[in-house]
Amino acid sequence: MKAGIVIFPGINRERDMAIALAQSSGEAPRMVWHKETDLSGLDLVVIPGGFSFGDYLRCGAMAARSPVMQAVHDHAARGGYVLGVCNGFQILVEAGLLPGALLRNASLRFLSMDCHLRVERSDTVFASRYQRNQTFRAVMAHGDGNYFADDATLDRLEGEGLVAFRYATPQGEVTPEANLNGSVRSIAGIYTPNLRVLGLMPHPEDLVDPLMGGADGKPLFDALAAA
Amino acid sequence: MAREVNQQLAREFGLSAEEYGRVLEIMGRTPSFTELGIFSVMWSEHCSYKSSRVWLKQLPTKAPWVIHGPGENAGVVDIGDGLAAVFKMESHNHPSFIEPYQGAATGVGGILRDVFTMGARPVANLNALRFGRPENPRTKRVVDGVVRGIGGYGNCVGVPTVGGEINFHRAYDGNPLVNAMTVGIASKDRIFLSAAAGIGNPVVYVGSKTGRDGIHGATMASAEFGADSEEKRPTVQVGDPFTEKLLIEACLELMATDAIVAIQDMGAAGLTSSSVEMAGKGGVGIELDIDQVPARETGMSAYEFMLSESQERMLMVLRPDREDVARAIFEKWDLDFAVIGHLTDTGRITVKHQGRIEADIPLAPLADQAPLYHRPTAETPKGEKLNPARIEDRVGLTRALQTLIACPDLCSRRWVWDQYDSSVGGQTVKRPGAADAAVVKLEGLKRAIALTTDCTPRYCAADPEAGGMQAVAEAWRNLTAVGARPLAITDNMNFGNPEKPEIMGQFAAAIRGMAAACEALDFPVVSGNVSLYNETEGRGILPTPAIGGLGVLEDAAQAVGLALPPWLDLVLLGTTKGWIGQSLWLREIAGREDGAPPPVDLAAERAVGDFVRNQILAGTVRACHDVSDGGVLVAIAEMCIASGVGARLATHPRDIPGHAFWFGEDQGRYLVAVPDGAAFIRAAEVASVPAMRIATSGGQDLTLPDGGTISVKALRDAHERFFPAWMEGG
Amino acid sequence: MKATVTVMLKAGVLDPQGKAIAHALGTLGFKGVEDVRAGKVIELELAETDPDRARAAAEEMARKLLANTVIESFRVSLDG
Amino acid sequence: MKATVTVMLKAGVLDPQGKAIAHALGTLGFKGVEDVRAGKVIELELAETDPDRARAAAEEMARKLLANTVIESFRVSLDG
Ligand SMILES: Nc1ncnc2c1ncn2[C@@H]1O[C@H](COP(=O)(O)OP(=O)(O)O)[C@@H](O)[C@H]1O
Ligand SMILES: [Mg+2]
Repeated sequence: MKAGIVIFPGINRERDMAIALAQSSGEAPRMVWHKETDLSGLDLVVIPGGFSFGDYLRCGAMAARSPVMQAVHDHAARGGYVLGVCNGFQILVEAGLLPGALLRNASLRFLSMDCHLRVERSDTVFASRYQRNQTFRAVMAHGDGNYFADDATLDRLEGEGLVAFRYATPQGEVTPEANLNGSVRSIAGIYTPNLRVLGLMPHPEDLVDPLMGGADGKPLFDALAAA
Repeated sequence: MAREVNQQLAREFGLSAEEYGRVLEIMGRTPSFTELGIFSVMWSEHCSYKSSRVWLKQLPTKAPWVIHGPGENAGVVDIGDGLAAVFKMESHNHPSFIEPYQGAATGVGGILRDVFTMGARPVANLNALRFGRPENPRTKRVVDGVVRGIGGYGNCVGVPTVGGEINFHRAYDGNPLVNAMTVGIASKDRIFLSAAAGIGNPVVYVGSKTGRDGIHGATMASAEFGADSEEKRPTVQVGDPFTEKLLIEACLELMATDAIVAIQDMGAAGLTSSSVEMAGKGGVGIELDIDQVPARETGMSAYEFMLSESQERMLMVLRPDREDVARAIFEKWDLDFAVIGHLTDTGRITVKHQGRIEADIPLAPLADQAPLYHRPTAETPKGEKLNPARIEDRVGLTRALQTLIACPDLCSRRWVWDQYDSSVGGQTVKRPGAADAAVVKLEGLKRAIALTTDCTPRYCAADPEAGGMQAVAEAWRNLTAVGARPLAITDNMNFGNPEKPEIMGQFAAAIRGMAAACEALDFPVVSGNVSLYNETEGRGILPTPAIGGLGVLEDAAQAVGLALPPWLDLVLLGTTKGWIGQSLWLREIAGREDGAPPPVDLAAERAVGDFVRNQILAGTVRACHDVSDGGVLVAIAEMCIASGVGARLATHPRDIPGHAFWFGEDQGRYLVAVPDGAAFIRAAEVASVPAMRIATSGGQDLTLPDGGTISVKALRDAHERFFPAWMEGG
Repeated sequence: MKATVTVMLKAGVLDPQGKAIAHALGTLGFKGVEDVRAGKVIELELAETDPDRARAAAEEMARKLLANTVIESFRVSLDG
Repeated sequence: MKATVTVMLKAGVLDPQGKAIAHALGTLGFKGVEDVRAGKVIELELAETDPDRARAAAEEMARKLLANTVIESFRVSLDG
């Protein structure tokens, strides 16, 4: 899959993401500046983590209204793949590509630590190299990752099987203690109905090398590279 | 509107009568208000190092791998593969007490600029923090704000915060210390310096606009401002990490071209120090047109522009034919870009504002005739060497361990580092808590750098020379313990009022000790910062020469951590005599803060360290931890807690009392976990390094030689309790 | 003309910040604090001098950027 | 009785948020936005029914907790 990474001013995990994508695909992703509007030739558009526009006002709010986002909308509407991680997830939500909102962590503190994600379904391109109900480790690094949506939206997400990952214990139990940021129903990531747009808070791209503490995130990038 | 310039005003600006006399002599007339402001900040302790310069000269600064030592914005060392590490530590103590969040945040911002101004991409931040007693209600607020501020800035700019240290002591009640360190990586033949060159070349201002922030505190008494001056003149600067991030990217993008002749960040004393230093170092003159400086507020005077400490600004000298290239890059990043002057052949700084010459000062005497003081010193009386046999152990090993591992100075700092993004960049091999030094890989290479900050202020207070030596040795040891070759240090000398002989004596002695250690360990000082007058109501802080150390590993995969794997032999290297003076056991268990601190035997230090490093690089060592605060038993417990694996301890030598053996703080020691202890000890003997098998790992309990048993889980709970309970409870 | 946009979380959206402030006020000894909600205020200095048009502009800014209407509601007030 | 505490950065203090919002509004095509300041608002539901006492209490809460008076100023308004 030919991948591109969208760079907004203030984004800071684009290098991590590029390393993870290149490691799996053998090909450097294209870096797309936020003022560009042409995403043609890309199969996968990635919005990485960071602090777009400083996360001032609301995380992702200003980036979501940048020129490139119309092109991201169009790409998604054409059935293209989109991955938004951390700030990227916040941007997708602010742009209305995914439902809900990401509120301040329940602890009101920035959380930088490993967490475990339970795979809710594995019949998607993103999760195809994981097993359903398997847990994997990812790096959490955010101040506003507390997923929120109203009950009707949540019921629809659950009903249509659009919850991608939930915060869990290493053994795969979804408990309040494992839900570090307070997300509603422990939701860590969600899909669009066509399962081609994924937004998630923790960083699989920071665990793709045992030297850096593990390679739990690598299957996600391997799967994207092979698709 | 401006006040009359006279000796009285000079004093309010912080210049002594003698210093003002020198100003009159240099100028040959009464200086203008703006000129006096420029003299006062350039001759301030912060910019001129007038009390410390004579002593700092004693520090060794050279080694074959040192590319730039002190004198540039940051130190630069060759780390191989054509790359250089650029690093420095800087204090933001006073601002962090007034406004902990912004004070700490802008401290991080300032040190980042010192590093990327040299052409390096920042890859790691560390911070050395000292706070007052936890019981003091103010301390909690300061800790909360400082930690949030460091995270708020560092996380946003996307530089991982990978290490640091924290101590508590009542001496910091009214004067916490916030020392921030940044490490960047540059191509070793593309280092950018600040010496201006090229008569006629444009002087360019980039970054944020200038406001009235942080203008010289001394001038607050000036009548230049109306009754609403408090509203108008905040002394606290607010950091804007988003703009800093843009500035990093824009500067690095410009640095890939050949446009820059010289560049310097605007730090303390803002436009004044950056322009004076750039022109001064280059031996040229500089003319500034203040009307061109981007302003955030209206009606600012030349004096205010020159002294403002607004954040996120840089000054550069460009090649004239590259102005457009540079402008395009800064416009792309939505940053201000303005040509505010040019270089001249006058050797003077000339400041024009609204058609008037507001300042015109010869640069050479401003630098050469800056005050330099050889202030009187008084030696710190030495404490006696305590005999551990005469200090009764009333609690036993088990309870002492449980107390020590949970006390504020030794407990886990997880609550702190969990708020710092330590993984951004994707190169962090050893995160906080994983090893004695943080290890950060260089993108795309096998090579890694190791980083640490160290100082034990209670040792420095008891014997500043031994303490200064110990701080350097501990930094060297922490780098060694991960397998890195220590290369160089940066320092942050935090002391009280230098006009008091006993404080100046502490300073001089600490430098002596540091210099000896740097010399013996081939570990030169390449950058640093001095922060004096750290005292409130006449009471100074503990002398705190914080050391930031940097080392290199050719292969990141060779780095070892401190987590103890099961079924290994744990070997103690180095000499243990049971030094109890100034130990944490003495303070926390016996309730005494006295005695001489542990001495450092530099020859032994080097021999043991070189042996440990060679063994790590040879692949025989599975885990390593240096023995520092709390002694051997605390170090073993920390290794167990890190992995969740227990250990069974051997009995200690009869000739040393148990509490002194297990909790004494003799220097130059390491614990290593190895598969074959006997073979390892034989190798140590060959190298004349004292070694003894001290434990075997395995199980889930720590079993003490006196038969006491504590589960690792209970130890971990005790270790993790303090910070969350203190900060989040009630 | 100055327009002030006040943005508050909608009822039903958890407000951890408000809760934390309520708790902290309690710890400081303040009694009788029944509920606390935390929000944002954005003061806009507009060139527009006509109150109706200024209000309309501020409302549009709020809808388009200043508030996230999934979770927040806003109100606009004018002064000066 | 409800008291609203509005906390703004003091004049002259850099307001990075306000600056960024102004810039974003410009990008979105809004014209005539001359200045933007961002602040916080805290709505307090107080048991107190006497306006003077409610105001005094809210002011004390602002001084002690809600505002950081080193860099922020605040105002209190009452309604209902
Ligand atoms: N202020 C801080 N910020 C980030 N990490 C910290 C801080 N203080 C301590 N740490 C981390 O906690 C661990 C233990 O610190 P410390 O007890 O000072 O170690 P040592 O005694 O081995 O030098 C180290 O990994 C250190 O980097
Ligand atoms: Mg150590």
